[in-house]
Amino acid sequence: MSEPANSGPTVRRLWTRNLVIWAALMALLLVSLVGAYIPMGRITTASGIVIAIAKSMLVVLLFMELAFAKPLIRLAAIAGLVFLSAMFALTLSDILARP
Amino acid sequence: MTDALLAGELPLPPRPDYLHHGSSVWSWLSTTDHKRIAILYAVTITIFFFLGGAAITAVRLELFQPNGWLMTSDSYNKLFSFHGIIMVWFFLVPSIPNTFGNFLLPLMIGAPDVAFPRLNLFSWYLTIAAGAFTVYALVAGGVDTGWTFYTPYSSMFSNTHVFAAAAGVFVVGFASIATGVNFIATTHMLRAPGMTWFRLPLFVWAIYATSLIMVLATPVLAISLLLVIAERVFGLPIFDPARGGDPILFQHLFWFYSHPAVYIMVLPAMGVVSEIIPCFARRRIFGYDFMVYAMLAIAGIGFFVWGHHMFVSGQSPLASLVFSFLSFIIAVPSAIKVFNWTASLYRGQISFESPMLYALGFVGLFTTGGLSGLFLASIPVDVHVTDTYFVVAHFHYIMVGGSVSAFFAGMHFWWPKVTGRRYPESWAKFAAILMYAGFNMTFLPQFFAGYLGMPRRYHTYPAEFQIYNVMSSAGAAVLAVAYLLPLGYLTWSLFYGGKAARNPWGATGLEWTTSSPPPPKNFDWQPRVDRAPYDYHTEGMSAGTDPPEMQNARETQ
Amino acid sequence: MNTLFSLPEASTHAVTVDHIFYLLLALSGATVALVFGLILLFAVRYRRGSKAKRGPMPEILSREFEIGWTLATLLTFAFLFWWASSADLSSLAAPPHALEIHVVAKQWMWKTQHANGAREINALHVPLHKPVHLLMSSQDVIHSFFVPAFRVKQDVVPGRDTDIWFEASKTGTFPLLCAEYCGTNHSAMRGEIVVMRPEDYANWLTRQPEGDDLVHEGARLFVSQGCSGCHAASSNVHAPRLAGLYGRAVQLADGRTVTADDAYLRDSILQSKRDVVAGFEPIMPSFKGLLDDGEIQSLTAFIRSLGEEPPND
Amino acid sequence: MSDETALLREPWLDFARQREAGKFGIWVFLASETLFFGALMLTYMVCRIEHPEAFVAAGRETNIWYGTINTAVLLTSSLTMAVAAQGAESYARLRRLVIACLTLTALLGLAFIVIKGFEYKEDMDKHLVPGAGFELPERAAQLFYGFYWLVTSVHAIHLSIGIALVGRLVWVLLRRELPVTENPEIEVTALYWHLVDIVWIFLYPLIYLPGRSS
Repeated sequence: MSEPANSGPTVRRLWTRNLVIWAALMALLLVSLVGAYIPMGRITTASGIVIAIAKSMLVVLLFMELAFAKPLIRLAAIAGLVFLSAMFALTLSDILARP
Repeated sequence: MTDALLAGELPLPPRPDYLHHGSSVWSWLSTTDHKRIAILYAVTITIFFFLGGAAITAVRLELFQPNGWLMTSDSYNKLFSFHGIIMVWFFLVPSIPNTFGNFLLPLMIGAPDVAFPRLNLFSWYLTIAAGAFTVYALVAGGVDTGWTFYTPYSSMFSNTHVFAAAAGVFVVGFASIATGVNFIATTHMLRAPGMTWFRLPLFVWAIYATSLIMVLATPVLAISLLLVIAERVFGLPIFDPARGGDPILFQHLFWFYSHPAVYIMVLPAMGVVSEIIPCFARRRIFGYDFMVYAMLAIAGIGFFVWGHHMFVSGQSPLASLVFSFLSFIIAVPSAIKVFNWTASLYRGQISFESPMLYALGFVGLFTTGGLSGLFLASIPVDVHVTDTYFVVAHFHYIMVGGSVSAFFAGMHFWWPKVTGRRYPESWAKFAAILMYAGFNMTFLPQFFAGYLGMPRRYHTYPAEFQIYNVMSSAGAAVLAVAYLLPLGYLTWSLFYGGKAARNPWGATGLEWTTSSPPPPKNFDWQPRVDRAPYDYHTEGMSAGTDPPEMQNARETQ
Repeated sequence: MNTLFSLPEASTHAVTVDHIFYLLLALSGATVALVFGLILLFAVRYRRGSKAKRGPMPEILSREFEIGWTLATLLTFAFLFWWASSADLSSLAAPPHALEIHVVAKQWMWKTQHANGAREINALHVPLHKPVHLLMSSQDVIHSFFVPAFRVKQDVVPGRDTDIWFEASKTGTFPLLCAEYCGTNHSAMRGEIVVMRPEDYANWLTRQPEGDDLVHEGARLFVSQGCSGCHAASSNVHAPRLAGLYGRAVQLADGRTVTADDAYLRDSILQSKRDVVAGFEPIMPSFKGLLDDGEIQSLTAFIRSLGEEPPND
Repeated sequence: MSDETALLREPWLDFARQREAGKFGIWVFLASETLFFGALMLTYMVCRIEHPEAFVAAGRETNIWYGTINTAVLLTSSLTMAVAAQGAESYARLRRLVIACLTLTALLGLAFIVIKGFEYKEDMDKHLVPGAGFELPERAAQLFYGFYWLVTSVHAIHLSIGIALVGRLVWVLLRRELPVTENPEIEVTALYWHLVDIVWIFLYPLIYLPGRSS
């Protein structure tokens, strides 16, 4: 069953939209790769993590379409991060403050 | 279905209730009816409850003598570990959420079933498979690390079946996550028309808050056990001190789950009691919205307090202070709930059937347990009493005094609805009082032994603690009898109990509007909700001024 | 020893802990009395069919009342937190000139070593009214140094040194217990703390076998730490012989050759899996955290004394 | 609407509500997965804080080319999965496009596993498996590789489950057992797949980037 005639523009719009996001992700990957070789001390480590956060925001908001989802779905997505950050913060309050 | 039928005017064709809707074993093992799955869970956790109980009876007998007389230290360690693992993960965590939660959540919100029925059955199979595997591992070889699996003992020094036990608990963790996801989706998506969030019964709120914890805390338990398995079985060092590993990190990961887990165990009990006290006091619950915010606060802040288990573990003084402060804060919602239950009795028409006796027992014991928690939240006192029998008494007051009493309260309160039978009331009252007395005889002496310095998990102990252990073991015998009684007369009522009416207690709630036992799809009509829960009397009045339709709701037959 | 309900307060810290404990006990007793009393009162007064007044609910029993007791509870708990944490903070750091004692916990015994080398197993003699600072480390799993009479407890974590301090305020013998589950004989890992008047302590200390010179110390360690089990000439374990080792060139498993000097011996003791001698299995356990530098020096001195051969070039 | 009745499941009466519940359910499950992998990331962070130089030295030993290519492969698989999910979403009947993209996603997933296999083999040859014959002198480096082997294999298991789910979808859609348009299973599988990709996005800087600059 060949694709119906009028689906051509939808397919093209679908690919262009997602290819742009994909290109951005690839670019960020390269930046993080190159960034790792520049000796900036702590900033080098931080750059890797920050770029990873940027890439995952792209995937979550655009590929997973969280940006257009209902508030309930966004709440579910954020709930995990809230308790995760609390876990990190309180555990590090022990690890970093040890005598 | 025609509207007339929907509106319920026309007589319905006789159809079997969910119990007799297909009675082959396969219809039970492949059911996706949440009510049948609840009964499967009820049978499963009863078996685990008595298995765990048997283990601790042997331990209590052993502790009669300060130097032990029945068993070696090794088998003593395996028995208390068995008691811990089975009671925590195979009885307490699934007990109220998976039995009453499964049965009542759809009924209370007016839904035909849970959101993902097949996932619900899969959760039960996970639980039963993991349970059988773990019990076999614990009986065949046993594990002697306690239910806490502290490294480096569990990962490097224990030569018992740590891998098998940890794998069993790892799998049952996923059953817990699946049930949590299922209940959260059900509460959000399947409420009857008119059932807004603040018209939900408090039991539904309790199960919802518990499910949030189950979903968000259990994965971290899976990771902590996975790390122990990885280090022990695959030689991947994470906590090996010789190679720079940090055993305290395991405690952080483990307690990040295990403290919210104690709220998984107690929040549903609070929900059950919040249903029972208004019904038998014939009064609206006092401060409904405060009770809801208190439950959500307990679920939320429950994630930030785990460090009070580690005040002496060598964590930084700053972390101890932060965790101590947050532990004091979380005591506030629990205090609010106790005050609200007590205030709900004011100006009521109180009757004392067995569910009410269990519920009042819960309030009493939970108050004592909660207050002893204050001692453990203040660092200097906790440094002295942690890892002693004071802590053992504290959490048994909340787990056994609280959750198990509420479990029996719910068992008696909803027994007519679940089985369509009436249980013998006088036996039930006797069992309730015996359980309250036996419980206090067992665990009150442990507070003293703990403060005087008797450490927990001791096979042989200094002779001066013998008096407390003898009193505690005697109490445990009374408690054991009190637990066996309901097993007896409830089973008896299944065959000889009188037929139960649609609403024997005259309680509010959608589950009491459908027949006992309910039809397979819960309701023969689409229920609509137009009033707040616990509508026992008009707003602003006190009990005894029931609206007319509530007065005669107490059908005798 | 302790009577039915009370535990001797044998350290300065114990008094503060007991004050907080009794305050909490009184507060809890009051709350339990309030809650149980109210429940009993309401149960009797408002039992079904009783003639107590019902009718409209008094307005005061409303939202403000509830906010009132919530705030009251919050403030009480905040006060409790302040009292408890200030007590905790004030007793955190050990006084500067405290008497330092090393404690080593290993599966199912406590080994204590005083400054002058006197050693005890499952016992610790301390002077009265003098702050004692314990530096603790574990050889295997997590143990917990717990003296109920002093109200002190501190986990002893392998791979890390933890410490506590106390100042005994009563003479006598007080039980020492292990409070963190550490295996089969966890309940047998007990000892006693003997608090003596300072002068008794002083001459008790002198009567203890002094730490001997390095070689004898090394010899004793060579046996007590279990090295002789493998490395002694008579042992049947396949392990390198140490006689005449010092100064000789040693062929390693990965082909390198090193001279057996102090650094080599030290690394082989602490990181036993790193430079494995050719033809031997890496079965030697690591002693990191178990031997302090002094002990390693005495061991090295002892090994050096095992017949120095002229270093062949 | 024959498609909808084919997809309607117990106990739902309204299909849109069922889809919304399915989407909400998978997002709640992804929140639990966030904490699952988050706890592993916390273990890494704590061990790295306690042994910074050993972790940097160990990170230098990992093969960055395998890591980078694998990240690119997984990002591309996220692209094809997103196109498949959005294609199933749209009312233009794009059945062949959706099936093609799903197959591509599964193949990219397999490619990732194959590349991972080669990398594992190379790591074993370089004696990077913690234990007796460990290559690096720093003992805490064994913690890094303890974490490395554990987290990459747990991630690979999650990825294999994803590949199995996508494979089943392609099989079911090809045999026309289920319609493509608005099929909730495609949406749920896509969301799960994206999570597995996000986990790897975070693992990449933790495992492959440390120690490159010094």
